[in-house]
Amino acid sequence: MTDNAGEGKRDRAIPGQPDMWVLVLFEALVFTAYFAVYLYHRSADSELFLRSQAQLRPLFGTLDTLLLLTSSLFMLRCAQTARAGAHRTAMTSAYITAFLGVAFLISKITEWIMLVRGGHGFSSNDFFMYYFFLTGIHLLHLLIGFIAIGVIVYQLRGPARRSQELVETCAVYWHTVDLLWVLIFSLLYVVR
Amino acid sequence: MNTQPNRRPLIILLILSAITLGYLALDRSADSQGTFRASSVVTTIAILLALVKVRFIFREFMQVRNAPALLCRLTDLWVLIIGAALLGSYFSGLAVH
Amino acid sequence: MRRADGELILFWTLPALAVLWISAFFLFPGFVHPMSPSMTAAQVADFYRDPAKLSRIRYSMILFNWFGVGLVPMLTLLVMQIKRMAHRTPILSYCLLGCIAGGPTVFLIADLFWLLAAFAPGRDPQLTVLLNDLAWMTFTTAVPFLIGQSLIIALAIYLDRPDRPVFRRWVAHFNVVIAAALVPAAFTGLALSGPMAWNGLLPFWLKNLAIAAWIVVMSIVLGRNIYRQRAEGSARPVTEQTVAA
Amino acid sequence: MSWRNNSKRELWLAWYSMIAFYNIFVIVFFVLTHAQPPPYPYWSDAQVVFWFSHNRGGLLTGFAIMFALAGLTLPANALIAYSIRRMSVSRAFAYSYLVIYSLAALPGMLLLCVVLSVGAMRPDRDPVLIHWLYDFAFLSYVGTMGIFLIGSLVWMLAILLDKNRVLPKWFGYLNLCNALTEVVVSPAWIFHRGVLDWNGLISWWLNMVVFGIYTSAFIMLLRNMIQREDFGDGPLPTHQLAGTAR
Repeated sequence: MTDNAGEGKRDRAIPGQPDMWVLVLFEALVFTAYFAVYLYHRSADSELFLRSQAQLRPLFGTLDTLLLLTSSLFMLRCAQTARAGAHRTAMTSAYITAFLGVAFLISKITEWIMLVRGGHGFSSNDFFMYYFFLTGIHLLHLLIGFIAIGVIVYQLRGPARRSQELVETCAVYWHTVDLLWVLIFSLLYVVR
Repeated sequence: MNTQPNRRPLIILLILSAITLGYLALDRSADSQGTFRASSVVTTIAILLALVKVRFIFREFMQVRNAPALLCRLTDLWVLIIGAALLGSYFSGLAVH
Repeated sequence: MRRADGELILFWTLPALAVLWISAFFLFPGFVHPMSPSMTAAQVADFYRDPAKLSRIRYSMILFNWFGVGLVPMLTLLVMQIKRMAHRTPILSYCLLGCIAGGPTVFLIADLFWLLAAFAPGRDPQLTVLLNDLAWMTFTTAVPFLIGQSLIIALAIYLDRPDRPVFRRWVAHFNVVIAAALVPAAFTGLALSGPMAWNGLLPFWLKNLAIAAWIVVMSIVLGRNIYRQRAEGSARPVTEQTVAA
Repeated sequence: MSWRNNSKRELWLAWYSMIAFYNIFVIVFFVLTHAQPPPYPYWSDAQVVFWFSHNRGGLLTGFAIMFALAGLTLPANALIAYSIRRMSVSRAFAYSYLVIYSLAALPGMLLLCVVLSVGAMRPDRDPVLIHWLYDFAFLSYVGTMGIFLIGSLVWMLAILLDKNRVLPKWFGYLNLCNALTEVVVSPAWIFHRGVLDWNGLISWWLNMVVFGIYTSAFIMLLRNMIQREDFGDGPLPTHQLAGTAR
């Protein structure tokens, strides 16, 4: 497989530490297992799941997805501009990513509060158990993602400690949060 | 740096957003007047579209496109594994119940 | 040179602990003639309801509570001795530190159950039996950390330099014997009467005598070491020491 | 190989203790006592009493073995604490790990052993009380999350910050995966049935798979670490009054 001429040899490298990819692929498998259990269980009681699913607001889910996808775009910008040496621009992108992440966080918590007010809590029924479990464990990953952004900003700030590898490692983590949400969104909000 | 590599992610984002919005239309086709109806077709399409998005994220956002072939294959394999597990569990659930 | 100040003070808390320990042991009416696990619920309830016994149970267990934690400084002094031995890694002193955290905690939980049973002896006898069982089982089977610490001390001594040992060889052999004497207590759940029951010969008398012997013997060798090391320390020129924490 | 002159003997002893402990753990918990995989949280009093009487011998023997040998966890934890001490991070990491895991044995294992032994001891006890013991045992065992959560995070942080490359970074990240399973198990305190209860498909089975991978990984990595260790053949450190540089 030969490279197209425009991209240098440098680009053939694994983005970030290869070690982070172990985490990414491992967590992807763990989540796949959660999803498989959920989908299998879903068809056991599809009536209840559909009825409960109707209580969700698809707009929240869609908005969350768009927020995270856009944040991923800015995270990519951040990694690319950092590589090009434009650290100030990269930092701005990192801040925008974090801002979009916070927007997601607020949207998610608002949705939770509305559901709980409506009488749908973690232990209300099986659907909401899965709903709160999956969104909750995903939100935990997002919070860890903020630490990753913090590491990126810390790296970009000091000229002495700039490590492109670490920036890309954290970026890979952030995209994983996005990737998992895309799956969760379609499994909780869209499937019928 | 020319503008070429910068426009590409934006296009990807637009595609991904379009798929996301497309979900809403997909659901509308299955539901009748606010009552949700079970539909294997919708479920299958939703899972497949999610996998397409996942592959886009791997390839473009996570820059696997430019990574060594091994990582490309590995992430593709993962998309297949996730797809097989999701569809497999869904349909085996349907078959059992 | 960093002087090992204060070790002697910690060491000389031992007589006070010994007083606590002996008085608590004889004060608790369930130890001198250890309570049998085959007592009926009514008998156990009566044991805690007897006003004369009740106050002895409470006061003795309060004393035991102090005693259990009071041993920690003495055990830590043993860690300091292991740190002096000729080992390449701190693993054995880490192990002993772990024992020190675990042992007294288990003992405290047993103490807690006894005190709970005695707090409201008017409870349903079934509940009193339950708390009494939990107390005795926790107390009797609380040997893993004790076995662990004896074996770790023994191992540490065996791996020390033979020409200038911190502890003599026989201390290691002694610790192995103690560890072996503690093992039967782990199996006390299997018997409600006889020599293996929690009031029997092996889990009660042998185990507690072994613990008593261990505390006495280890205190003596520890005290001798501390005094000897202080004497060596004051005799040694200061420049010889390179100290790192 | 001369035992006396093997400079890594303390490390190897600790490593073999670790292997021994996990083997004994599997035999006691999975084979003898049937405490793992855990029985169901939604059982009635009668079912719980039957479980105790059915497993009586195994429970009492198995946990007796555990009481005698649980001390083997200490060298295992000490070895991990030592791995952290070898890293270019503050000693605070190693000490935190050591303290956290020394306490872990109690709620994470020994309480279950004592409480189930008490339950098995008297089959004629009031079934309500036996059921209480049963809940106590399994919830304390499965629901001791904080210790393993924080412990894994301490180890993770040490590995990721380390510049001596004592353990690979991917294992640092794997610690995060293990820590997350401890979050996943916490709903066991809420649910009596389903995939998140104390023997649930997600909160127990899946977590057990992750824990198994994690444990095998660190057993192998610690072995590699010991093999790489180079103490040389120099003389052993001599006595120093004020403690040595170790």
